[in-house]
Amino acid sequence: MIWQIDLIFLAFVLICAIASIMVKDLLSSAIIFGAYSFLMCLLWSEMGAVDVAFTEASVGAGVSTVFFIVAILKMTRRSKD
Amino acid sequence: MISRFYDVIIQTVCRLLIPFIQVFGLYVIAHGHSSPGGGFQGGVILGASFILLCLSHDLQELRKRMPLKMILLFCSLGVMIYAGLGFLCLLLGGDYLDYGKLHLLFPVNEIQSRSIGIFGIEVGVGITVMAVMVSIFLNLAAPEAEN
Amino acid sequence: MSHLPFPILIIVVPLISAFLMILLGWLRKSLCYLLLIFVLGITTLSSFMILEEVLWKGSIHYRLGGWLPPWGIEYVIDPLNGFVLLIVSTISLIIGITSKPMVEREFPERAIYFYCLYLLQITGLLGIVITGDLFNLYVFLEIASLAGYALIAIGEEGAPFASFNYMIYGTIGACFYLLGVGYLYIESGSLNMADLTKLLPGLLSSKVTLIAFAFFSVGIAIKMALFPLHVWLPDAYTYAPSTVSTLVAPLTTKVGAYVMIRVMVNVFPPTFFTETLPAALLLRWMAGLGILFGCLFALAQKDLKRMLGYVLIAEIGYIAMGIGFGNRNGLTGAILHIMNDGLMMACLFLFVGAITLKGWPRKIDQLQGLHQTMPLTSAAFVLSGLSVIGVPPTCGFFSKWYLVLGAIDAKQWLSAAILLASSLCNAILFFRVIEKAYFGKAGNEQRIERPILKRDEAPLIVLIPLWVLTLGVISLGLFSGTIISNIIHLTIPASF
Amino acid sequence: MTIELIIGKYNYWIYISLMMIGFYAMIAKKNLVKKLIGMNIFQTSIILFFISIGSKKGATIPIVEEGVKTIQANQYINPLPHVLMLTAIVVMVSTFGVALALLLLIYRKYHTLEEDEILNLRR
Amino acid sequence: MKAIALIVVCLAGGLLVYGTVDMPDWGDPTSPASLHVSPRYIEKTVDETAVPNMVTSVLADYRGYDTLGETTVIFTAGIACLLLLRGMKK
Amino acid sequence: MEGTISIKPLLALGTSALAALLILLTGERRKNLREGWTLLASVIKFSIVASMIPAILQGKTLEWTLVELFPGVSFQFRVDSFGLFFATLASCLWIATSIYSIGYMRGLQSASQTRFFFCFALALHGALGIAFAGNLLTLFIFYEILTVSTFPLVAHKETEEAISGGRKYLAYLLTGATLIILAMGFTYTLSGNLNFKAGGFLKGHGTDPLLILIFFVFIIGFGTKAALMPLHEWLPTAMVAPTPVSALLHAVAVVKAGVFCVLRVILYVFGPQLLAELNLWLLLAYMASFTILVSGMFALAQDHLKRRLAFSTINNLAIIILGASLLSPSGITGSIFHIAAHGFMKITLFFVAGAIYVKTHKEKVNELDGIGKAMPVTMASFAIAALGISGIPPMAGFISKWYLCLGSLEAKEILFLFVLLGSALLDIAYFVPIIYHSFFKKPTGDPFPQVDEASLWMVAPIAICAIGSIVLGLFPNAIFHFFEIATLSAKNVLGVP
Repeated sequence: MIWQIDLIFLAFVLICAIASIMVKDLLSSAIIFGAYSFLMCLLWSEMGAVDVAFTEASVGAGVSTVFFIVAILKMTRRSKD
Repeated sequence: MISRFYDVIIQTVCRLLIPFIQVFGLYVIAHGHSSPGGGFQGGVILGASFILLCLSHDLQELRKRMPLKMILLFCSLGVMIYAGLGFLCLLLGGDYLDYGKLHLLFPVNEIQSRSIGIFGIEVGVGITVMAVMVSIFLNLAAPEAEN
Repeated sequence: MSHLPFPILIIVVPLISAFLMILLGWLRKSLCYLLLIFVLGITTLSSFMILEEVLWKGSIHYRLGGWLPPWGIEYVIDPLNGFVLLIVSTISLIIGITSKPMVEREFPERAIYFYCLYLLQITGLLGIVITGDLFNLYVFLEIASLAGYALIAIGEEGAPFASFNYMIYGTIGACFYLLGVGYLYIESGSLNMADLTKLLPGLLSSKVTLIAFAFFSVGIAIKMALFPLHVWLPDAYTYAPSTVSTLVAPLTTKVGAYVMIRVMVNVFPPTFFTETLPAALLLRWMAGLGILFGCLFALAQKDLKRMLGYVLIAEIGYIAMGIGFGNRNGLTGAILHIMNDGLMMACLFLFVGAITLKGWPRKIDQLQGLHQTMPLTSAAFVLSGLSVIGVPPTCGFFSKWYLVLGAIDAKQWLSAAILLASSLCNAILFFRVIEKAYFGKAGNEQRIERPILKRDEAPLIVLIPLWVLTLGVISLGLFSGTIISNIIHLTIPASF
Repeated sequence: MTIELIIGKYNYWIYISLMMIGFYAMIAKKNLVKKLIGMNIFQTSIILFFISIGSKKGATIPIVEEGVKTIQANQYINPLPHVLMLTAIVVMVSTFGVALALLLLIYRKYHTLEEDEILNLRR
Repeated sequence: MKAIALIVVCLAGGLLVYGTVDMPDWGDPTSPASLHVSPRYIEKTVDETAVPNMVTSVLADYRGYDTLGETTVIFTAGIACLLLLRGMKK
Repeated sequence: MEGTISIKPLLALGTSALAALLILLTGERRKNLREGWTLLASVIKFSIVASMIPAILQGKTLEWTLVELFPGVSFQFRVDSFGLFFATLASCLWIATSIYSIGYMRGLQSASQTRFFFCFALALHGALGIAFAGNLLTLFIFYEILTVSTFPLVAHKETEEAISGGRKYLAYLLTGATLIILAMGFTYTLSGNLNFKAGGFLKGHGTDPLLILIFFVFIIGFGTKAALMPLHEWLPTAMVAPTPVSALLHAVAVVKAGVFCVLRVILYVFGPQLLAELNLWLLLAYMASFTILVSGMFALAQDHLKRRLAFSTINNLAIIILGASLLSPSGITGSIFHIAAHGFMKITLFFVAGAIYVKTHKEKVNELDGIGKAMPVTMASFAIAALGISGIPPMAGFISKWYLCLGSLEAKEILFLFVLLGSALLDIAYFVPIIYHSFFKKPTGDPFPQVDEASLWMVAPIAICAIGSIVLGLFPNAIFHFFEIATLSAKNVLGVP
């Protein structure tokens, strides 16, 4: 646990979070959210929660992003805010 | 709908990759005892392999491999394994989910029987998670006309 | 073990049957309904046995996996649990029986999934009630909520959107609850309710405990639709399919109320929210405003089901107010009202289900002549409506009575006034409907020339449960003395 | 004092700000998908918070190496929050799945995902 | 609407931050969470369940019931999706 | 006073409940059977109630406890002299009313008669339950049953006017009821008890201001039903109801039940002693006097016959309350007896109004010129009852008024004597013109050519009730010992041996 890395990750996570809700295009939003999940996963593994990180890597960054993209393709990419 | 273009390279690579992914998923399920992983993660990986199949080929391919009935069967089977194992412990005279009582069935001592019980439920969780992942994906991806 | 392990059966039987339901659905679709009834019957029976055992022998502790409490998860069933369990399982059984014609009318092709989720929803609710572990409660809360979202979403036109809104609010509630669990955990290191009861008195001065309490309360308040956090409820319950709203409306919010009592009174020391914090004051205000708001908005509704939704918000206000009084009578009223309101709401929503089943519109001003075609059904509505108003000897009066006593004991005159004013408001609400249903069009002198409608009662499978509930509404009022002295008084901690 | 407070707690504060972002998106955003993303951010930040409860300075991941005889509690990170959060992640993804299904239904009905447009259409 | 949301969010955040003041420091090995319940999981897992991965042993054994609930949640989600999107056929 | 356990109260109540159920089941198809049930039940019920008279006269009370509702308060019937008095009156007049209503309903061929008879039976059920209730809570339960079951009766005609009358009725009475809940809550919190006790049980509990508050909440609560003056508004509007209902409302069940409840509160909850100590009786008496005088004047101004009768009712109810609030033996006796006397006489008046309506569809006072020729028996009965209410000697009204005057002398408040006398004058002033118009005035326009007496179903009850009020005046103890029971209750309450 090195606090510099920790801080960098946290900063990235924050940026990704804000970006994913600010971006107007839903598909990009989904992708950014995938990145957010992956960073989150890194953060957790860095904290020693390997199981949780593994799960998040497979679920958050993997499957749920796929779900998200599939759903958005079925719906619309347009977003007003 | 996912992609109208079916590339031979992608199809072949995925076809080759999928068995490995599945093996890895099984490994994760089975090796949850001593390394990160377990039923849930393994199940997701297994499910992801099927999703990959769909992404690289098309929906029909996945339907062929995983018909609705099979999904349903796996869904309930996995949880049934879990709940049934707990119920088995109950029948063996312990509390619900008390795997220590499984040593009456297997030739191991009480502590190792817990390990066996854990393995059993990991498998159950894995099956359910895989099936559910595929089912959610299928339902999201299926065209409206079919619903 | 001389006795059957009822505490675990009550959860596991519906759980396993939910999985079986899917498999059974392949073989014979028609068996699903029978399985549902059978399972709910077992659940009701077990909850009855549990309550009896609890009353005779004291609290039941059931260790899952055989681990000792702070490490493993345990069930703790005291009279409060047992009582709520019995309510939940009985009402779900009765509603389950009535579900058949409604399912066949509204979505016959999805019956299997529907029954499966129905069982899961009940499992979740029962699990919430029975557990003695804060995190386990969260898990079951999610089961119940997820099943609820899906069940609500298959309703009418606006249902998916209403359900999505419900999901957003429900998730906020669950997340707040989880945050509360986290804060408590970081402060005490335990997740077990009994353990926390022991640990918390030493930690009350900490700000963490305070915030944990605040987030618990807000989270649960969202789940039970307490006033400013009720926004999801009217839409969700209006658009839900009738059998779902019949199940969800009486039970989900009541279970939320139970959790609130459990957390505020049992997990935290009761003095914490009455004296240390102004939480009781806040709760009373919210409840009072909620009652007024619910009643007034209900007045503005044209749709019967929606009106009932707002009435439900007001009823939740009663329960919260009873808790907020922080005295014996108030709490008695609150717990009694969990039962009574469960019955009344089941009855009222079932009435709506019954009339929609027969093709009647839900608009209040289109109900003329209802009493001619469905005399028994509308009579049940009248009786349960009177109970909501608080006319004795129906059960609604008695909980209101205890709440008034609680208000007097707590010297909360404003709350007492609100309680009484709301029953007037309810009277207007229900007599408005009754007038329409019984006296038809209030036009000038054209009264007798109404076409005599043929009698077309709801099917017996709906009518009989409806009347069972109605008789319950009447008779449980008269037996409330017995219920209170034998059950409810045991549920209230001695410090009250 | 304040410095210590900041050093000791800054992690929590970042989680809380993350939580606020998610929460804000959930209640203020008009687009339903954005709400959903907010929901996920909210949930992940709670998970983050829980995980950090379990973290222990100078401790290692909660897996016992083979051959280790004596186990001290402060050698390993507290595994309980991890377990809880595994469950929470599962809950999260389940909710997410159901939510996407709901969104699909909504989109099929209204052909839009904006809350205000849907409310207009419903009126 | 947005202003209200912002106020609510800030209120919630402020409360949470206020709560952290009394919390044990980040990663503090002497926090109650590390001392009260969890040591047993760490110390006894091998002896009691023969599983070296504590997370697995706690997940599946000590708190196995939670995991049953978790699996049920997943199952519920699967069935819910089927109910919502697929119910018409079959 | 230890009570004797007896199932009679339950039986009496069961009869009307069963009758209501049977009426509902018989329904619209078999009309004769349905009306048969009503008659049969009324007769059976009356005989059960009457059979309790001897025991009560011996000073016993009859009790039957069902279930405990909450600690110290059961669902309990307890028949004491006062309760029996009201019960006898109610069940006796039910017979008359049910005979009459059969005639009335058939005469008008009204719709939804099943509902009418059902609610009627239920209302009587409520009234009897109020009479027999052993504690405030039981009383309140039946009070609400009475309230709710009367609503469909008031709104029976289903016209806009009828429904709004019903709404008004409900609004007033339910508001009153909620106040009663509050007052009961206070009472229970203070004393832990709600059981009636002759002479009151609240003494020694709570502070004076609180007790005064409770008293007023009670009076306002029950006063709505008793139509005390600022709360009387619903009563004239409720006149849209069919006449048997008005008769029921004004003579037997509803308003009398209200008065009965007020008296219960005055005499059995607070008790004369406590009221005297708190000086509340005087206030109540002033309120009642105000009502008496104002309502008398209002009655003068009414053109509509039934509305005039309604205000007369308000007037008389206030007289009853005034008598009780004087807290003197004669006052209480007189006021209790006036319940019966007024009951008999007012029911006659309403029956007559109904008979006129059925025959001629006339409701205004000045349209009745010369009707005495066409309907001699009816109008003669009207005259008897009207004079009786004014307090002319051979009729029952005289006795009660006499005792009330005595009571005001005993209480050393001459003012109330004048109030009573003034009210008698007002009574005469608004009744005599009607009698004059109907018998002596030449009809101006339409001279009622085809009109004769109403059917026997209606005339018989009218005549019987009119005769009853004479008999009650001449021999106050003759029928069912009304006077004796009233005296007995007064004694019990005041603790006089």
